[in-house]
Amino acid sequence: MQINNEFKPKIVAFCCNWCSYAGADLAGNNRLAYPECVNIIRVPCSCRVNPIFILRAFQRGADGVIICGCHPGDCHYTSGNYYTRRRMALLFSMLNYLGIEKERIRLEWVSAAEGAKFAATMNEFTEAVTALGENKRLEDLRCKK
Amino acid sequence: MSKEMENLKSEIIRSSGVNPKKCMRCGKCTGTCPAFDEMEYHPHQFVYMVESGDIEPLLNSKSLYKCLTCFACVDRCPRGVEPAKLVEAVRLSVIRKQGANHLKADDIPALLDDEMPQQAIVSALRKYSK
Amino acid sequence: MQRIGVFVCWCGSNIAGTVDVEKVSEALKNEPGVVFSTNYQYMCSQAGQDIIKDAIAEHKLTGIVVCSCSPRMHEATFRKTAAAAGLNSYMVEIANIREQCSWVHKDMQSGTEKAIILGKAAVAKVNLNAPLTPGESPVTKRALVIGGGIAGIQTALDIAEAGFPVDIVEKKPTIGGKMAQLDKTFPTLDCAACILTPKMVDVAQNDKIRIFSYSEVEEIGGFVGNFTVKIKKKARYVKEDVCTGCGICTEKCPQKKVPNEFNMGMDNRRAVYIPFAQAVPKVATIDPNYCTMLKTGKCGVCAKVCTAGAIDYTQKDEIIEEKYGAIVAATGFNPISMDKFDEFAYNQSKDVITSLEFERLTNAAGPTAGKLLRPSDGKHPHTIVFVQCVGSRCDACAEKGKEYCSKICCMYTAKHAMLTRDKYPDTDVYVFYIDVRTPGKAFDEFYRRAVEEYGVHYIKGMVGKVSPEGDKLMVRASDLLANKQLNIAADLVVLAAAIEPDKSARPLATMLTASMDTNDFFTEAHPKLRPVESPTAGVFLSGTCQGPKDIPETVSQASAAAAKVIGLLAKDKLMGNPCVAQSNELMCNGCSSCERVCPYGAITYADKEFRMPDRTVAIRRVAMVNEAVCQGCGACTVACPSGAMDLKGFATSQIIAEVDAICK
Amino acid sequence: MQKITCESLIEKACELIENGTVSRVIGWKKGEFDYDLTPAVFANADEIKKNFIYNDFSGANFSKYLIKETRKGEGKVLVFLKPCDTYSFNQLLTEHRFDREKVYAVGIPCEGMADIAKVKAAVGDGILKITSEGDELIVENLYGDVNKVKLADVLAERCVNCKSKKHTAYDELMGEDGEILDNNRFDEVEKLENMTEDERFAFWQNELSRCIRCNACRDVCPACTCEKCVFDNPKSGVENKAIADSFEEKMFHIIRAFHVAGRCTDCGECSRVCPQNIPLHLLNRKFIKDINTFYGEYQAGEVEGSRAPLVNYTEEDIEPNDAVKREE
Repeated sequence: MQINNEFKPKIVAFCCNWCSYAGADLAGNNRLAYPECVNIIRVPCSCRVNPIFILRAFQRGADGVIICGCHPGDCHYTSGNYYTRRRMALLFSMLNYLGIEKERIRLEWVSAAEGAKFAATMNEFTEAVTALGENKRLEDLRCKK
Repeated sequence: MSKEMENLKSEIIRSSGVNPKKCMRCGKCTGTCPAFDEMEYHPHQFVYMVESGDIEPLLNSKSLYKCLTCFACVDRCPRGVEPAKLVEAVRLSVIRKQGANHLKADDIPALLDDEMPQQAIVSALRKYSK
Repeated sequence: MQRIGVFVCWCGSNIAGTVDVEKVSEALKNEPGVVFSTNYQYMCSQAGQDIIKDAIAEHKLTGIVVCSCSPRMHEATFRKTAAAAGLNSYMVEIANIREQCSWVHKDMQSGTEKAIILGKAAVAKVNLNAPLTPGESPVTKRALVIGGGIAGIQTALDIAEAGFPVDIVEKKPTIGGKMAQLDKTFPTLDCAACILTPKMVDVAQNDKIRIFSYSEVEEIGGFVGNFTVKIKKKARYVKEDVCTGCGICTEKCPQKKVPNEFNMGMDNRRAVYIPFAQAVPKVATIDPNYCTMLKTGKCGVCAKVCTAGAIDYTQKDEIIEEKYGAIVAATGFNPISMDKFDEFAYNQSKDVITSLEFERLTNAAGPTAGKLLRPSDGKHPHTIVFVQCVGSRCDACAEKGKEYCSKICCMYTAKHAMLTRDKYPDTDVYVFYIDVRTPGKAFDEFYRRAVEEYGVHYIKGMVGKVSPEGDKLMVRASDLLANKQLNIAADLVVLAAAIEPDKSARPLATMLTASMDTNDFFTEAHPKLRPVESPTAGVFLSGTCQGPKDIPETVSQASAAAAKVIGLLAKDKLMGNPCVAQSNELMCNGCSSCERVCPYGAITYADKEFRMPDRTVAIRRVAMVNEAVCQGCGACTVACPSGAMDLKGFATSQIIAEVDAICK
Repeated sequence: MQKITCESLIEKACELIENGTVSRVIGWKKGEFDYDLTPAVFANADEIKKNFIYNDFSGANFSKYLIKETRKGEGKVLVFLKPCDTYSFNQLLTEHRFDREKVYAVGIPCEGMADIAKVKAAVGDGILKITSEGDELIVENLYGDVNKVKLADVLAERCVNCKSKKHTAYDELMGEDGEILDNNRFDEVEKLENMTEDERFAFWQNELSRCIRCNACRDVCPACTCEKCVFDNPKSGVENKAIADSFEEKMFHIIRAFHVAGRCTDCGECSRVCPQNIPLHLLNRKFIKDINTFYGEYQAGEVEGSRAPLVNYTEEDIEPNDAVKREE
């Protein structure tokens, strides 16, 4: 058994209150397992997620960040996720341009009914991040303890 | 659908620029077609048969050469499907395959009669000759 | 520094089965700010809540963290608990260690570790929480209904019934709308006027309802509970309170050649007119485009014949300003123009008519006194062709017609066909359809009756061309099932024209800051769960302005909108959601980025004076958030480059604290 | 075309200040060397005649200065705007950053500005004096050498890839207006995009690790005009003055570029002032290029009042995950 030496990533998931957070709850209700390393932060809408939060998470040692919101057109606030989509498209592209592994950051639309999708997404994302290994390119060494 | 038909279908769709999936089967094209009586397969059937890949009968049908290319169906289709362009594309695929010249300019005078509209002659030459 | 209490719930074995709750409460004890930490079997139970209340009192807690189920489940519960113990409800944070931890993880050790991290994040957030008080704003107990058709009438009646004053603004001289023009209604075939006009009378007689007819909304300001609206009462050149509606002027007016819009222009009215006999208010109106007196100053017949002395040629448009707590949009629909559909010869032949014109032709108060006669020669038509889906279900790129299904045409066409066959059995009636769509109570039965009992010829296929030949209309169509082309010599062709939102809806939406879809239908706050509310708080939707609807559907939506309005007006004060955006004036650039992303129009700007470091005063444009309108999405906080915009309850510093706690 | 000279600008400035049209003039003043001109505010004709300089190094974009200057005192401020400056000018107007009524803008044509680094690369260091003659610069150095170099050979990168010689805003135009130009400004970005992830990382690691966090790029940027910058605000989550290790400066530059995304007019001031010669414009241009490909061509500052792409959307926008994929 090598489990103890295995790399366990740290993943921050920003979930909008109305769809994705509820989707995560549904995954819980249905006991659909996903890795412990996924930690959810509740935000009112995916458009509340500032790129600063994402970079801060990476700086502080997160290995992957995923943003989840309502499907386009279903935003509780009618247009919030459309802004998220533009902001994240540009941010993801920029991080990629700087040579950051694009698999470390992702955006998924998860509705309140998609508990299974939430769990599957988290499993898949964790797997992808685990395959990449530790986040070295975006980490701030001073934050390491 | 055979591989060959599938290729043909995608070629027809590509060269015509028509998306037969947009058809809602209202039949306005056929309802409007002035060459209806001459045609074995009618405009709506062209759309449906291309979409379902049932193109073989179209290739062998005289209907291809009966379409006047008047574009009434194109103009009136509520869904913007443009059946005449599809007919044209099927016809082209036949002509390309055969490489034959079905109408020579010299043959035209013999075919002329008083009732034939100018447009029909022009489009016939476009359609039947290479 | 906060004094934080942590309460870890076992949720029986739901949490305790995978998470070592003892360890969690022990670990969180050492977090900054935490002065008390405990765990209990069921925190949401009365006993559990008492533990929280006691701890708040005993340890003088300023904030609490409950590690339990999802906040979507019990956040409200624990907020009430905190409030009962004298703690601000917004000093409560929930760490979701059930749905997002114990239920999805199997391993006790890693489950416990994660629960501790989630707890730490919640503690980090509470450390930065500040007590929030929901903003309060008073409610003006008066509603405005824009549009006086059946939707507006029903909404106004229901609101008035509950005891609240309502104003109806109608741009035409009378209320009644499209329904007043209809002959019979499907599927019961009762007469539209017989069921509508009593309602119109109810409106007129209800002392809670004021009708601003021949009026338009000019300007809307304010927000939910506190709208200020300017209404333009157009000059009708007749004193509304003096006119008795006797109608003498409308008989004596020498200007007889004015197309009668109520009869779809199929006959004429005078320059002074009352649209129809049961108009409400029953007051004459002078049409300034046709009145000789108003145009040339010579005539004055109506003033001479009016015994009441109601005519006033000097009347001017009047602006009325009124305050409202809620606004209902009920602007209705119109059939689309047939100008782009040359193939149906609508503009070439008088005998090609739209369905609404057909309604007038069969109506006893219509141009033919209810006899079905051809507009061209007044002869009885023997072959009638109905064409469905004219301009509905068109491709977006086709540039004519609408993409959507107009929903009502299948049923009214069945009605027309059936009524025609009923009254004139010698008539051949053809209906060309693409699909017959009849979902609705007793709808399909109705359609089947038209076919089976009345012998209407339903033909699957579309009409391609209508060409007038002599006194006939040659209809060329396809019969798809028989794979035939038909040529029918018809006497009358009736087009089921698509319906579109009234043109006034778009400018109204702009005034309301309410959103619209690409077809200019108002967007609902939620397509399933909030179908009669606009995303803009305090604005409600009634009838076809939201989407195509038949009368029963319109009426039920109208009543639903009324119920929502009553619910709003019944409150003395509106308690806002305190988690709203907040602008820091000192940091605001006034750049308008936030305003542009705000879906609610909650952000306004003001020029404010600021003292500069060199003691001069500079005037700067700064953003201000209207807390009653803001819904707290946070789009503005990210759009703001300087970070002047923050969201209470989900502040930048709080989210960063959570990020840090998780990533530590 | 009439070449704008220092004298003609001085004459114009004096005329406007003397006839009372304006009360102050923003212009260039001599620095320590001929090539490091400093922006300055002149309040009277004497000062202007004495100190106002306009030469091949008058690159500074004055739009940003209008925010503070228009808040001071009475009267209008005269500003000279090169075509690229007018874009920033418009963008600031779009964002309501200054009162248009308080500005008198004179558009001046521009044939491109010289980059001192390129001059030095061409003729060596120790430069004492640079004068301009026709399309050449005459460079005198410490050692008494006089070298000639063609302006075209030492143009700043942003001028080589000049996007427009057309003024988008002015009250008065000196000389003739130019056209929007075709340019190759995205070539460099594309080159980077075509590298592998590791190569890109190495490239930026090399560039950005030189950052000394002097904030010059931010301070000069006409889009970075916040009353309080997030990097100065302890609550923002990115406040950090020190350069400590590999990530800090990346975070700074990503956020800085993101904050101006859709608002950056690509004026190139950031790269001009960077003491470490970091090609910061490549970050901004990446955003501009992405915006153009994802959301349609958009040039910030071209039209006053236009809606920036990041405060706009369509229902069919590209998905972020695909935005990254398409580059493979």
